[in-house]
Amino acid sequence: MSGFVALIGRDLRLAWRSGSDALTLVLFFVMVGVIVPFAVGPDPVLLKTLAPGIVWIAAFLAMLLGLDRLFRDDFDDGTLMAMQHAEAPLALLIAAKVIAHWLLSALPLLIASPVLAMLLAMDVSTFLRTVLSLLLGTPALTALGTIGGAVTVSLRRGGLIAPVLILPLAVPVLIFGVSAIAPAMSVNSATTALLLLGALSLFLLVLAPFAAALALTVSED
Amino acid sequence: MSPVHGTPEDAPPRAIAVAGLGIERGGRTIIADLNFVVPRGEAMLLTGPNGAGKSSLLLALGGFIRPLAGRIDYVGRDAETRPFADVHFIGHRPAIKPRLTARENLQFMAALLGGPVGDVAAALVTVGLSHAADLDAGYLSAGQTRRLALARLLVAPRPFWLLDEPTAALDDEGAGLVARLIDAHLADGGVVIAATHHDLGLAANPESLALVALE
Amino acid sequence: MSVETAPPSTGNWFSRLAHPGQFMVWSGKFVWPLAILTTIVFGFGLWFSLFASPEDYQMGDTVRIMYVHVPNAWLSQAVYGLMAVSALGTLVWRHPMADVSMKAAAPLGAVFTALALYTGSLWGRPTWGTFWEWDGRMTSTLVMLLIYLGIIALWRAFDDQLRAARIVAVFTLVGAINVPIVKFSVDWWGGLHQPSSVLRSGGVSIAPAMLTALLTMVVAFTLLFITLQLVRMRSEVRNRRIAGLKARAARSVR
Amino acid sequence: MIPSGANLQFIYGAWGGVVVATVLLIAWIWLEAVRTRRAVAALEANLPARPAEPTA
Repeated sequence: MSGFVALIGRDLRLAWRSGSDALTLVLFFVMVGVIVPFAVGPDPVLLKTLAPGIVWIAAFLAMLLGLDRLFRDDFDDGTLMAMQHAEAPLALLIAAKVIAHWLLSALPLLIASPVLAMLLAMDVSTFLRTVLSLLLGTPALTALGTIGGAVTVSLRRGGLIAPVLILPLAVPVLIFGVSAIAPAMSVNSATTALLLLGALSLFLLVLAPFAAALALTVSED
Repeated sequence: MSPVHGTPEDAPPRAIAVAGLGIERGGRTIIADLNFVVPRGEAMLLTGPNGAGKSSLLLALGGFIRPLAGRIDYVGRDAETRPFADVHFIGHRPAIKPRLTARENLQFMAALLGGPVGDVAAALVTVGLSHAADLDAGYLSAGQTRRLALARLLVAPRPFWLLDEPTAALDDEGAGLVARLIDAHLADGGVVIAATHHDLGLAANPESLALVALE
Repeated sequence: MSVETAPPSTGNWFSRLAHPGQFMVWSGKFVWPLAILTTIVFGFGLWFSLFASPEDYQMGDTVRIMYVHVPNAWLSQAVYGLMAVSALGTLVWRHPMADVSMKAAAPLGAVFTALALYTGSLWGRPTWGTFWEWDGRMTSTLVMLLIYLGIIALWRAFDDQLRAARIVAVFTLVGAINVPIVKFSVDWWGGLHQPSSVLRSGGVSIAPAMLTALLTMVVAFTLLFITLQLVRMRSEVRNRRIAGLKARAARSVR
Repeated sequence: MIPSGANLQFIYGAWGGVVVATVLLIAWIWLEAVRTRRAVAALEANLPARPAEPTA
């Protein structure tokens, strides 16, 4: 059990010391939001209707971008082998990695989302619903990202393949996430979307550690 | 976790036994029909040219590679420990994070590898890194990083040791440290299998298995 | 690599002057005088901009936001210019202090750019009705902020700050070439969609008293930047000394 | 005269924001200077026997 806590603590401390990973992720998230008006024009009314979709796509891509670094460092410096010989089962350690990854990628995005909301002229109620749906949806993205990261860790050029691999699996998260906010949806279908999103997250959070553990043990050194 | 310090007389049998072991790497069979037993309190040195399969054998013993054929048995492994939670595998990569201090690295390893809470400070003193305990590990030299990796053996006592060239990047004084660590572990009834290019200078002369590069 | 304190014997006075050890000696003498000078000029600046200058005939007192917006907008460009020159210093003239000044300036540039955005959005708020308007100049300031933050992230991504210096210098120069292009295209894009807003056409008629207030504030903020840059550079030199000392501590006899 | 008129809150908002940000910036840089000065002093104080090679 102590390995579980130690792993989360270590990852948070490492991220705090360098700080560049979290900053890069937030910058990417904001930049995706910033470039959309360049493409579709700055008309606030248009931006307002697109805003939930833009925020979700930005969070979606930013989370997938960050997943390659999940196991890459531990694989390269041999910590992964020590983790396979740890006292706690590998799946439990990976659950710790999922939590640490969520704290280091989804949380910074949530904190940065007001910036995007302002840029895209979102009104407060839509913004609050967006934050809620992001809160429920990002765990699913983290879980899928963990599986993607584990599957591609031993690939020399794994960096690009992982997001492409995981994106199709994450489509339901995007669908439920955006429909939970979209103004066009009636109230109860929006809440259903939100509930489904939560269910999806819970399911994937349980599946990911075991799937990723299997992927790591099978990917022979 | 069976205590390592079982008294010799009634000590439970403990050994690493390999029978008919075959390993293939990159499509090539590099080890075929290998048999040996390393009983409690004994060490075995794997020698042979590069590519003879020393590292691959250790990886197979550590459960990282699935052997082509044959069996690897850890005799004396008690039921409730997880399969490899009683094995220390120290390979070429030290598992050290440059941005953590030496102490933080070791504390993480102690928590990860579990077992009775080994004293991190004492381990740092034994491997001669106490003066650098609060420096980022990135400042350590290759030799010092290797010592930090070896310190893991002290903070989480485990009966079976698999060491891949433990004296790499170490000076004579460092090699002496490795010999002392292994001697102490053997005296405690541990089992050590180490791949090495030169004599480790152990007290009891260990068995040695020369792996020959196949075809 | 620890910082030698003995200056190189050869080389013109400029390279001797800029040697880290020598830099620490002469820069120490400048910090407090500069700080006092900055405070004095700010005193005048505040007096002029808040009290001794008239309202704008159109916007009334809202124009006073200009006195904090323009200096920050000017610094957001000027600091990047300094970073570009420092980048040249690092890559071309191998000036020992160039990458120190480049690294020290990045966060300052980011803060001034962010303040330019903040004050700009508040200044535009009465006319636009929202805090953010995709107006050409404001958007290019936003892109500028993203470039600054990107450079800061790049600095922090490296373990070895000395190797980082040359790589960040290359990116800073590439950035310097592209910033005018970005500004032109964003302004052009802004103009495409927008009736010219007050900010853009500079509809503010500058009365003489306003001009003195504005110039004083610009000078005050610039002095503030120079003082902070000097202090940050000194801290950066010390950071390198710390890294050297730690490396020696690790290697020293047990 | 003290600024007045319709958009008072934006004037104070802008100026207030700038003042607060500048004060925070100065404080952060000041703390950074103090921290590094102390660290250098501490490291130089307990620097063990000077190793043979020059401090090049």
